[in-house]
Amino acid sequence: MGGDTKGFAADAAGGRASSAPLMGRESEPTLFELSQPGRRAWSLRTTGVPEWTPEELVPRAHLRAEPVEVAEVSERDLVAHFTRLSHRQYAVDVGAYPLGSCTMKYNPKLCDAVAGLPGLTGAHPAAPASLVPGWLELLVALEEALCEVTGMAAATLQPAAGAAGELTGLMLMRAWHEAGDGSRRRRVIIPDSAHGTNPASVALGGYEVTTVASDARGCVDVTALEAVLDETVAGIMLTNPNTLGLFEEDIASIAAAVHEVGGLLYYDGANLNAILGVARPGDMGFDIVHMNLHKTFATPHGGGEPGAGPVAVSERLAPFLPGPRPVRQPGRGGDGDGGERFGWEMPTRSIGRVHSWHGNAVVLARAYAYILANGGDGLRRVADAAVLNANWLRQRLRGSYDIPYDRPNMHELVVSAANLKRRSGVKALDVAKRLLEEGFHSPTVYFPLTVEEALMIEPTETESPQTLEALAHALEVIAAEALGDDPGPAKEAPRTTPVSRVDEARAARQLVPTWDARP
Amino acid sequence: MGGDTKGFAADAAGGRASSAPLMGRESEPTLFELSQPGRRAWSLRTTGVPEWTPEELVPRAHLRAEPVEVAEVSERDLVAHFTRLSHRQYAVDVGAYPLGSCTMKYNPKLCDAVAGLPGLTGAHPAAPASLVPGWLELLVALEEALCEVTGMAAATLQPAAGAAGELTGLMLMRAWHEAGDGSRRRRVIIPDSAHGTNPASVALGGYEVTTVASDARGCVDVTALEAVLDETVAGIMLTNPNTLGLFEEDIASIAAAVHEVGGLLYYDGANLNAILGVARPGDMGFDIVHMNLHKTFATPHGGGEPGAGPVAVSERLAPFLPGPRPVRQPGRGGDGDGGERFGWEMPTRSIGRVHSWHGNAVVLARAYAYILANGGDGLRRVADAAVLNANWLRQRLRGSYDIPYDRPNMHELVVSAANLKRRSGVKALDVAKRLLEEGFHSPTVYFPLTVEEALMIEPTETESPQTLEALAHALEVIAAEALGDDPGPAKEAPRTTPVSRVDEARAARQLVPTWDARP
Amino acid sequence: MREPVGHYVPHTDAEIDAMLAALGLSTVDELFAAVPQALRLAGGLDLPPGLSEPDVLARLEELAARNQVSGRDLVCFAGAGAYDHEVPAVTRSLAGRAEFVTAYTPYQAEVAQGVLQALFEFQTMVARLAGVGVANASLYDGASATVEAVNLATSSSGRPSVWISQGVHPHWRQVVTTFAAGEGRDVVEIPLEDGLTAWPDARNGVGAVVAAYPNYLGCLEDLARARRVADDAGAPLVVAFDPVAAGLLRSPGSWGADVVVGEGQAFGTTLNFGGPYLGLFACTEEHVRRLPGRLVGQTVDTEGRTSYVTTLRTREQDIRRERASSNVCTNQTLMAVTAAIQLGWLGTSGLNEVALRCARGARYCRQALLAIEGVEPLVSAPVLREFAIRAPVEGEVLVERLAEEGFLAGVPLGPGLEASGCDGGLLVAVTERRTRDEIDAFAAAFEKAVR
Amino acid sequence: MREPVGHYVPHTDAEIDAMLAALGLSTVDELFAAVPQALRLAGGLDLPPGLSEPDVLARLEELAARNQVSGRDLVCFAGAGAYDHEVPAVTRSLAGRAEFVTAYTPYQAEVAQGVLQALFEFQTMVARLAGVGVANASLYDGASATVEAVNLATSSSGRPSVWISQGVHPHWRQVVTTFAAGEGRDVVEIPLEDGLTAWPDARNGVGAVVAAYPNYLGCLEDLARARRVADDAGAPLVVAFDPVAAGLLRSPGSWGADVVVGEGQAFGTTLNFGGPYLGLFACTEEHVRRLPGRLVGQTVDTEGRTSYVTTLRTREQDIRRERASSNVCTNQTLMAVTAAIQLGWLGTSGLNEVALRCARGARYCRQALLAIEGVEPLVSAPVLREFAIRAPVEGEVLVERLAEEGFLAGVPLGPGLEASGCDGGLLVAVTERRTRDEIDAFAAAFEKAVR
Ligand SMILES: Cc1ncc(COP(=O)(O)O)c(C=O)c1O
Ligand SMILES: Cc1ncc(COP(=O)(O)O)c(C=O)c1O
Repeated sequence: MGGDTKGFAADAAGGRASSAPLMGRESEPTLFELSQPGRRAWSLRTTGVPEWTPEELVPRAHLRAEPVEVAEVSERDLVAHFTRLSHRQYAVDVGAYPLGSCTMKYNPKLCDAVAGLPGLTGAHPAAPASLVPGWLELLVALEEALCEVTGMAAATLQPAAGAAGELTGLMLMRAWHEAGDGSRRRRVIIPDSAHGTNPASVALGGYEVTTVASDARGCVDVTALEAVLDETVAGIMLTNPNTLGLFEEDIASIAAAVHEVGGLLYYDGANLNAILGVARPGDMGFDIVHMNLHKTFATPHGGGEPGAGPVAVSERLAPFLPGPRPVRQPGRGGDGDGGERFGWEMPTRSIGRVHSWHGNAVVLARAYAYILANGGDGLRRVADAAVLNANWLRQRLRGSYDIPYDRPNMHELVVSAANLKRRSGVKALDVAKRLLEEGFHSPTVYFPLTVEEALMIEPTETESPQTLEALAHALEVIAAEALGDDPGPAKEAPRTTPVSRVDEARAARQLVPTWDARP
Repeated sequence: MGGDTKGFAADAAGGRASSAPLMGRESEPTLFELSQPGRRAWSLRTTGVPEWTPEELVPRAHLRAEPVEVAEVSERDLVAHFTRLSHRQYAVDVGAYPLGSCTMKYNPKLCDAVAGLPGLTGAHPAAPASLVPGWLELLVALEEALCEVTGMAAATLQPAAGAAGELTGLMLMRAWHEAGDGSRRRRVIIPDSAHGTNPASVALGGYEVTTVASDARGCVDVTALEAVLDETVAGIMLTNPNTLGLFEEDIASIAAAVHEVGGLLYYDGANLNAILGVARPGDMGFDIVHMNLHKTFATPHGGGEPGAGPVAVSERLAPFLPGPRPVRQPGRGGDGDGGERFGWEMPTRSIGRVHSWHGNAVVLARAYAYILANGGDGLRRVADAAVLNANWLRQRLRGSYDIPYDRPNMHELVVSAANLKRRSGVKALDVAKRLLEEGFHSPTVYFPLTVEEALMIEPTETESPQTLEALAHALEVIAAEALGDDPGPAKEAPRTTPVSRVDEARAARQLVPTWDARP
Repeated sequence: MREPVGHYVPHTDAEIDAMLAALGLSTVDELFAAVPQALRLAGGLDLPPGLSEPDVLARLEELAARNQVSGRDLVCFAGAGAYDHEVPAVTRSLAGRAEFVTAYTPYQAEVAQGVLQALFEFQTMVARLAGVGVANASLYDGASATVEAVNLATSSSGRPSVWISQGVHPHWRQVVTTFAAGEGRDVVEIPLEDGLTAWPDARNGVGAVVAAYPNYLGCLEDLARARRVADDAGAPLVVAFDPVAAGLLRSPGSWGADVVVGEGQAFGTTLNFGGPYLGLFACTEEHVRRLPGRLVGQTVDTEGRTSYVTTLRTREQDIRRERASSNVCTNQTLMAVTAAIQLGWLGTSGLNEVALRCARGARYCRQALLAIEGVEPLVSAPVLREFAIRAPVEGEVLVERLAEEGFLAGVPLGPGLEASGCDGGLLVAVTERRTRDEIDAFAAAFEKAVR
Repeated sequence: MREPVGHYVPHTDAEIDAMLAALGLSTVDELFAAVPQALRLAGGLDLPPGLSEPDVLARLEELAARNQVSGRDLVCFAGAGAYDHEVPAVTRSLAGRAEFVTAYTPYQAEVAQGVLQALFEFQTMVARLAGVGVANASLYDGASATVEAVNLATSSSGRPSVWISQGVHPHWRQVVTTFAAGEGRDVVEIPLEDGLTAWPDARNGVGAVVAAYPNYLGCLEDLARARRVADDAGAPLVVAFDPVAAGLLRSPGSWGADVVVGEGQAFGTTLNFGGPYLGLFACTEEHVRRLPGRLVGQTVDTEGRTSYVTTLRTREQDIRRERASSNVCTNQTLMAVTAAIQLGWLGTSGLNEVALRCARGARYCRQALLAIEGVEPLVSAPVLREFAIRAPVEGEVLVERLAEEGFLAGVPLGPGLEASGCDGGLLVAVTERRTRDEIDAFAAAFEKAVR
């Protein structure tokens, strides 16, 4: 250290130079490393309230001896830290994100504006209905729109995500059967291509999973299904189009067969994007549908959400819905729009509450805005473009990748790197990592489990044909590279990202889940 | 191209993969390259107004034949484009920005919230005073605070930036002299270390520049100054501390000497950060002061502003200020806070208007919020920390760089790479470029002109000692590298930035100022 | 020009035609050939046509204008798990960065270090607050965290029976009960006596003991007692804690909690009419392999750089499917990132200060209300930042009356506390944002309202 | 804990002491040894102590609440260079990105490609709108752009005398006049006759001719005539244009303008009580070396990648000092970036559509107002999106009266148009945001107000 100046350690603590990729690939220190005793960013209202000491306020036995050490940083360092972290993060706003089953479409900024309206965000969830008529009307209108989209009779908006919706749906199934002949029904049928949340939810719902295999077309094997159907079956969970992006053409006979044995049909609506305005789960014979508003209805994924997983049901299941539900109270005239009043109502045979409050309300408001902006005709166009994009890509990728079920798909397609792996050792994972270098997020890999070295690509409707072309080109280049002289690039990829391939095995072996757990 | 699918050219148009540095160093296409005929992002209110055709609305001679071609992109591509561009941009929120003379301090997010208040941003500038009492009170309160900070009697808030303030100040000088003995006064004295806007403003103000040299201490040479003083001198423009970061200790005698010949003293307040609450231009004898609110008062620099350059003057110059000025109208009781009324008033001998409206109002609101948050005591602490940081750095950099005026400095310091250049060929510019690789923005280079291979470093008060240490360390490493075996790194720098060193000469030689001007 | 159909679809009609042609198709409908004709929706969705963006915003603004909300219309004294805390511009601005908002679950760690590191920091802070070794990367809300804690505890003890204090938020208990049906769990609610849980002597069959700290009535439970009850039953102790109060109170971990859950809304998330909120979940290291939801771990990349990645993924449903520890897939990451930012903003001293100011405000407000004739404390147990009172007028009526004076007076007590004797009471919360003037005005209005 | 003094200074007292010690000092005051004792401010600044951030926000909110603003309180029919156009969430969100907001002038091109490329795109769009070859990277506002245009024109012609139409915004003319004093410029204002400039026959001494299109009264000037006047004088023609109207009108360049200036607020910047706005400046290639302000050019980096950099810097004051073409240093870059985003959002069709909708609304509104008894057109020249009327009641009074009905009725005419006969008139502007219902309601209120 030069001069006669006392130094301040700069490496482990405090003012690091930018480590954003803008400036290279240095890592960013944690907040804990940036912490300096005595620094602070907070600033609170001046209240004028008497300044009793902790000892005067908290019985001695309950008072903590030491403050919780969080971190001590200036506002300036806080901002630099999280801004730099944001530069180390891929996102839809940065580029295409063809992550299959996740529907990473563009999220309109309009909905951010909606989500920031103080008249929505400032409402306390325990406020009586009379103080929040705008919120109640919004929720009711959204529920009605979702019922129209799915062809169902009523819905709950409480579930906070798809999996929560699934479990809610299974509790509805249970309540329905228990009100009838439930005791014998202990099994729920799931196709082998199902999303992992489906079997997990079935288990949590207290049912046994019966897996039914797909046939050569990639669809439910109706004969195999029929073989497992009996009166121990509570229901079946399907997604249609299924996780291969294929429409279950036999859905009508499947529905008939399941209903025949007294089972219910559950629709995993994560893939609703493909059939908006084209077909409806209700019309296909489904009894229960959950939707992932964070997928189909463009609410942003937030690095892992918040989402919203409303569940819609047919008339006969409506009395079992979670509650309290927001409802119109048409008789009472009053303070709503057009003289309507809104209130809360507990369904007569409700399974009970499934959320701390009313669901992820602000996410619901975003979805409502998205539906209003699109309208019925716009939603149909979403499906058209989503399906068109996925089919175009399938056609385009023929020749460079195996396409296990090479027939018209819906909103997504599954290709396989099995051939590539055999010939060059380059696996689906390597393709995914190499694609990151090309500036795209990777597709979903190794799902569905029914396809070897699966790459599940969901372009979504908001990517242009030019972007698809660029994506297809990049995938082609990767395949060609692997089959050519040098599989190295893919195996060593990614090298241009903020970090190169991370050691996942070590993370699990030497678990460091917090800063304090470092060895 | 594979398959039998029609391709969409992806390289020059439309959906590029991310080119943000997050994903490597690819360049980002222009909006014009992303454009596709027929795409659109816009969405406008439904108005119900009759839909007359252009021909019905515009006389034929005035109607354009073709639409102005702007670009045609989707909202999604627009967002990706500008988000990626933002990833190609260094900023205070990303890291330290020790750009001398520019005061790149942290800009509190609080002020962004202020700048977004609909009650401020929605005000039409031509609304009568009775509709905007909140704005008028804000402007008056800000003017009063700025007068207290500078020790002056009155101010105009109209100038949009420092240079606009300078020119306004020179027009005030002219008006003052013209009201007296102005005809003979044709010269304005400027030290050789002055900021480039000073001589340019003097020229635009219709004066001749008389340059006065600095002495060995880096300050105005009082004897040299006295030699050029006579009754042709309209005034002198100084900044104190000067651009070397040094306080002009002889300011009192300078003021006396200039006043003696009937000249006025102009204070370039870009460097006010150093003396907040410590000393005031008014008390030093200055007659006119401009401030760069975008520097001292933390309004963000916006990639090159908007700024605000209010000009404060002593009592005798107040009647000449630009107008209309926001003023208290105490006699009239009424609708303001505490029964005050506010209105507009034209100073009796006003030089006239210097802005389309009332100045960069929202920038002024930010500065007002910053002043309220700091208060008098907080502003003083700003100066303390700014000066402390700069002195610490000077001390710390001794040994690795020449320090031409190695004595206690104020808020910034100037070091020289002259020695480095002689010994290794590494110039100030190379040091600056190499520093970018270390994750810092570079200091100002080649200014002031009085120092060979100058590097002007202004750490500001919002950078922590740890950041200073990291910056000093990086600068040391660069010097050591250059003097060691290999001056290459600096000469070839930067290599880890979104682009490597750009060809400035070619930009000027083969001018391409628009997309349409490409060869 | 009109609004195009499907504003967010970039394709021009010409492009659609070209793409169809490449597929050998001539109409978009043909894309849906796999959908049996009988299932096709004739006539399209019965929803109005799309609106322009400004028209949508105007509609939502109009709805929003009709709510009476905290800040704009009402001074908020309501809490019950949803608090009016300071959310500074800096938190909003950082948490609103598009990279955080529009990313998904960090499946590709190499391009998700931003979210991963923020979650790692979040986990560290939550674990410290809770006083246990591990925290996950968030669950949906306080209720879902409680459900998962009960799952973890019963699967750890191997016994499905649950004792849950009525001091746990009534809604959270309802959600536990809703989902208990699935696994045939037997949920026994233990009532409060004068504000504290009246734990019976422990029976052997109990598989999980759940307490709250402070509890729903704001009272400081005797967690040592709860720990003994759990020990006697040989069951894990789950504590639903208030992470803000934790700034002053001993951590649940220090009282011996095995699992700590809570609602994290207080850290940077606005009231949001109840969601999205943030489920906090932490537990001792011993239970890490039963942890629900995502977990981020620190590791290195091939060049040895510190990196972050989701880990112990074998717990998750995409690997273990029906044998997963939970079905939670997407969670509330953005709120977790928000909380990390807000906790960074508060820091060690700010967290303490907020807790202290809440407690001071609550003491001041409680004194002011109890000075009103006819207003009585509902219980006598010690409280911190929230307290229950009984007035000559029912809680629900008070809330309606005081709303007219510009106050959200609190949350009426009753449902879910039947055996705890709270009917007609009112739960009042005071945050650090309440000034003395506001409290004085509230007390004055309250005095009129109880008459 | 209290608010710390100097909230944004990160240094702890201990750090300050350590740093002072390293400098061999013991107090902060000693840092200022160079400031003579007599000049030291005794007792510090006479300003109140610092406030907490929420207290500051509350104070500013309180001030803001007292203004009557467009959108929240008033339906805006005022224009005169400051328009209530649509600013979509997407523009706000992108222009608000911290990297754009907290950067400075792109001195180090290698880490400023974001701002540089955005400015390059901005320059391209402005040049296209203006119909000339080059545009700079912004000036302060319409007035400053006009001043700079006059400077360029007179320095090009070598003659300091300026003819400026009274159709140019009165404030812009005032600013031209203010600064004319410096260079001893002689500014002659040419009045309007029935809405159009009554250009006298050109004299030789004229060094610059300045017209507006549409002019301040909204009228479409005969620029061919202005061009002839300029030609006759051998002077450059400066046209102050409305860049929104340019969506429908022939470009100033196509009429022969040498320099085109304008106010760019309409592109994504809110009303802002008049600032920050955006000065647009474009000219023919011939004048590029006299161009004021910054100019971005395309070039390559050492590896041949397309790059951007500020260029022709020898025009600027940091190089040529008193011989620079202008003293402008920092300008309005963030507004230029905003305009680039907003123009990208509008695109070719949107720009046209906004102009068209403004013109339609203006026609509809004008018809409705002129149908009111006593309301007359002020001039008969053709107008596009703004128009001047005269009513039985003075403009200023109308504005006050209609504000009570929720309308900002327009901008009163008078000052600066003395010789053009507009006193007591009212200038009404209609943007694409005005609906038929709003206009109908405005006309109804207007009818009452003129009685
Ligand atoms: C097909 C399918 N089903 C269910 C889910 C679960 O939804 P969530 O992640 O919102 O819980 C997902 C998404 O992850 C999915 O893709
Ligand atoms: C010393 C000095 N004077 C004047 C100016 C001019 O201010 P502005 O750039 O706001 O016009 C600057 C800043 O650039 C400066 O540093």
